[in-house]
Amino acid sequence: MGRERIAKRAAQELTDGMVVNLGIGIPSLIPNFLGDKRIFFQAENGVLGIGKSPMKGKEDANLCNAAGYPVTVVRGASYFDSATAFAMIRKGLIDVTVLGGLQVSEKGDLANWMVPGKRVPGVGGGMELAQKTKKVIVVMSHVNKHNEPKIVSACTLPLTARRCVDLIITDRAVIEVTDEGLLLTEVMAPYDVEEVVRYTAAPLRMAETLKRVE
Amino acid sequence: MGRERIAKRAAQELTDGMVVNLGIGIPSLIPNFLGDKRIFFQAENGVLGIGKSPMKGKEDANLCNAAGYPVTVVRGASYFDSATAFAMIRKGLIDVTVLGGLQVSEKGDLANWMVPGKRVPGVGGGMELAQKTKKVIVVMSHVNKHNEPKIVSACTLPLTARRCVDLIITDRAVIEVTDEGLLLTEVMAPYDVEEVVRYTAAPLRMAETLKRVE
Amino acid sequence: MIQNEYGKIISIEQAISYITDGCSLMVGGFGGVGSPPSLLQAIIEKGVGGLTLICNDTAFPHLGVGPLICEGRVKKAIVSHIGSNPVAGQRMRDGALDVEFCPQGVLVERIRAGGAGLGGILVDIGVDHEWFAAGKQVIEVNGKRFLLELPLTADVSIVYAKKADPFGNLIYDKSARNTNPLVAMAGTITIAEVEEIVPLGALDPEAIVTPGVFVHYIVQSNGVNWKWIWEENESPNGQHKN
Amino acid sequence: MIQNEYGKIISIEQAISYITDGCSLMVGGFGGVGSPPSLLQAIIEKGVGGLTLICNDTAFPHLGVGPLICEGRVKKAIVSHIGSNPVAGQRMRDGALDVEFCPQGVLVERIRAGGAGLGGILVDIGVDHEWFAAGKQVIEVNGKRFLLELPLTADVSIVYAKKADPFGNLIYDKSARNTNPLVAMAGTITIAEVEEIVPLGALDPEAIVTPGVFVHYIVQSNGVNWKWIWEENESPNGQHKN
Repeated sequence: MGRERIAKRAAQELTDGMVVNLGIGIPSLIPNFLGDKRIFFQAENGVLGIGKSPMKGKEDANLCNAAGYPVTVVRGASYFDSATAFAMIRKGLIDVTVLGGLQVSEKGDLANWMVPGKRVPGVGGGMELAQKTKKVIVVMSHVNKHNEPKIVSACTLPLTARRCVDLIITDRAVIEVTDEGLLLTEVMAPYDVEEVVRYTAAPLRMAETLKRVE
Repeated sequence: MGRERIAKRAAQELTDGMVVNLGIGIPSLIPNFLGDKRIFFQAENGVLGIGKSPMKGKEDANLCNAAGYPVTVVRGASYFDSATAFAMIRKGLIDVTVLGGLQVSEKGDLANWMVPGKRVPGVGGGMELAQKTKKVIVVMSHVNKHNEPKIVSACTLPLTARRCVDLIITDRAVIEVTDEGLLLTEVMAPYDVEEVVRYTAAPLRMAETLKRVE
Repeated sequence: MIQNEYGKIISIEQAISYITDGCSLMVGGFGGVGSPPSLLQAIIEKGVGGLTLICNDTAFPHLGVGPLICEGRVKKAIVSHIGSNPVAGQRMRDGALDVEFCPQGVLVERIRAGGAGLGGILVDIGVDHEWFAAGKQVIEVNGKRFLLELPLTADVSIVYAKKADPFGNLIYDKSARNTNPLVAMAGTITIAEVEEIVPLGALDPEAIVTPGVFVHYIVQSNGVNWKWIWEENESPNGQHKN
Repeated sequence: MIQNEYGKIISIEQAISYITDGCSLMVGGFGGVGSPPSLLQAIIEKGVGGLTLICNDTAFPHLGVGPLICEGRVKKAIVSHIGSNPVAGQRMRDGALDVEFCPQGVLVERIRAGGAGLGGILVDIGVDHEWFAAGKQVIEVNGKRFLLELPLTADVSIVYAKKADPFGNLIYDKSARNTNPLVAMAGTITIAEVEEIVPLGALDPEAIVTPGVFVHYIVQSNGVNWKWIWEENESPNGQHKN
């Protein structure tokens, strides 16, 4: 439920004609909330123009997203090799990437790939996406399962990239990362500003337009 | 006439199934002497599988060799970008290149791209081809227009690549570049061994199988 | 009947003879999609071990390169992640598998560099990262710092393609292309497993993705012999299910 | 009627507004083959000058990028050779044109590096060459010496393609592909002049060579407005006539 709400809010950041790369997890729910916006979804395995999931029984094992699940393509799609996929990414041609997060710092540092002492999955393509995409949106729960803030003054987990995050969307708040620090722009009901501040381990400025979202 | 004879002799070095890059000038005459050998000719502008010249009136301006002249392609040909063309070259996948030469040293150094004080045409793709091709054949006149040897103990002209030449074919002789220096294997009539030696400014060993070609 | 005009079409058994204990093996594919199933199965059956595996990832335990990991045939893996193969993580923690992690875009570019005969590439990915920068030369260009990343090649590259002609020209199928064209360039010997071998001239020269000069041998595939994760799990619902 | 769904289809006049005095201009093509004729003519007519030109070569005096050189619009050229354009040589000797020569394979790889967001590449081409190594960093890797070659990008890249769809996906025509896909990647702004604009979905996703994300603007070509050298000279006879 919280995941869907986060995805729905993130979907509002995407506009017609954008080229977008979605991470796994919550970001993968975003296409459900785009209406008729024409977004070109890019994937690291070499597809630009990913469409809806296929109907059951219509899956093509040779047409998958970066997570290995079957997809379809839209008109104007193209296939290419993974080096070309990352050329697009490093050249800064991806408009928006939406990634999951373990920690985000007040400077916009992102940690999203490993917890020391746990299994080491490897960083995949996250470093390139986080460092090079024009706009990086992190979607995540506001606190971890120990009820600890995931938005912190400095990340303690291994970093994915420094100063890369532009916008944080959680189940409790929308926060912009600005040169002057974190700016709280939206608070999600039933949470209130006080709760958001308490569960955020970094200074938050209040936006003039701060709004509560029901 | 001498040019045709050189090209004909060079053509004997090419065998079925080889991938070959031909320089401009004398090398471009070689395809006339290949009979039914199936050679895959590669060009730096991004063609593998160049065939015969088109009939007059059948030229396609978008199908040219590296010198800008119209060609055709054989069955199994492919088009690709120039970076891929040079990937093939640098990876060492070209079996033979036949290049023109201004000077070749006894160690196999090649100078073939400029005469100081004259116009500077630029090196084109010659450095990569000379340095990276499995077998480098240089075809040239035995002496320059001042009747000076072009096969020398050390090149005085700007180098294309060092220790790259495997075989030299001139209007007067065929000479292998070996670890023990230059090995004269064929002398072309009407020249004789003595004349070849006199007009070669580097030590020549005589091959046991040295033969005179009528 | 396809003419074997260039002697490149061989049996899977012949192909596997090039893959020997302790060799480096580069495998095309991404999460198992686009990996050559028949060659991988033949490697398992042959029983070679001590391999250095270079691949985008370690796939899933039962598909792609996953079984090579699970059966202990791999000594070292150079990959971008092992997240989809828990056995790889377990073997790494047990000290049975040495894993070199490389950011995904850097990994594929290192493979391309190997295939293109470059001596290395400079990237600003991970340049200040305590782990990814470790042991690498830092090169400064106009005041900006870059990591020197070295090319990757392998004794044998194996790839999966849709069609080959007898010269080894390849076309791929949709996103099963992924790392295959890069891996095809980077092998000292490159073997392509293909769904279909077509006569010389049957492929459009414009559409060929891997020119045949990069391909040394071609084998006919027996098809995918594993279940995909989305076939095992419930069918995906919604869009972009992961 | 083609829908201009992404606003990328513009007039030649609009396209030329991005090319201004003193800018860097990268042009696809090889000996003029595959260079965009209508854009090049419009640049000449507009009268911009002081350009830094990055191109495989300086073509021939009357075709491709040749007229830009001959009319003195280029301050500096980064090319692999000027052998087919005597005017370029003359202007270089006169001090009116600064030419940076680069081995051809290194040049195209530098352009690709620019387009792929790399910080540089290492090559062993020309590493001990008194001219080509001059002023370049030498990097040692495992005891072997390489030149560090830097990426090339440009304010504007112009390319020539056979077909584009409204998103800017491109396919090329035979050997007119040459440097175009690389140049298309390397522009801050990339403009594609195309023989034909087709509807979205009309291009086979497998056959697209340049994905549309690399292309900012598309213009309809008026076709080649020069004579090819082989049309001017006697018709080629024999094979591989040069």
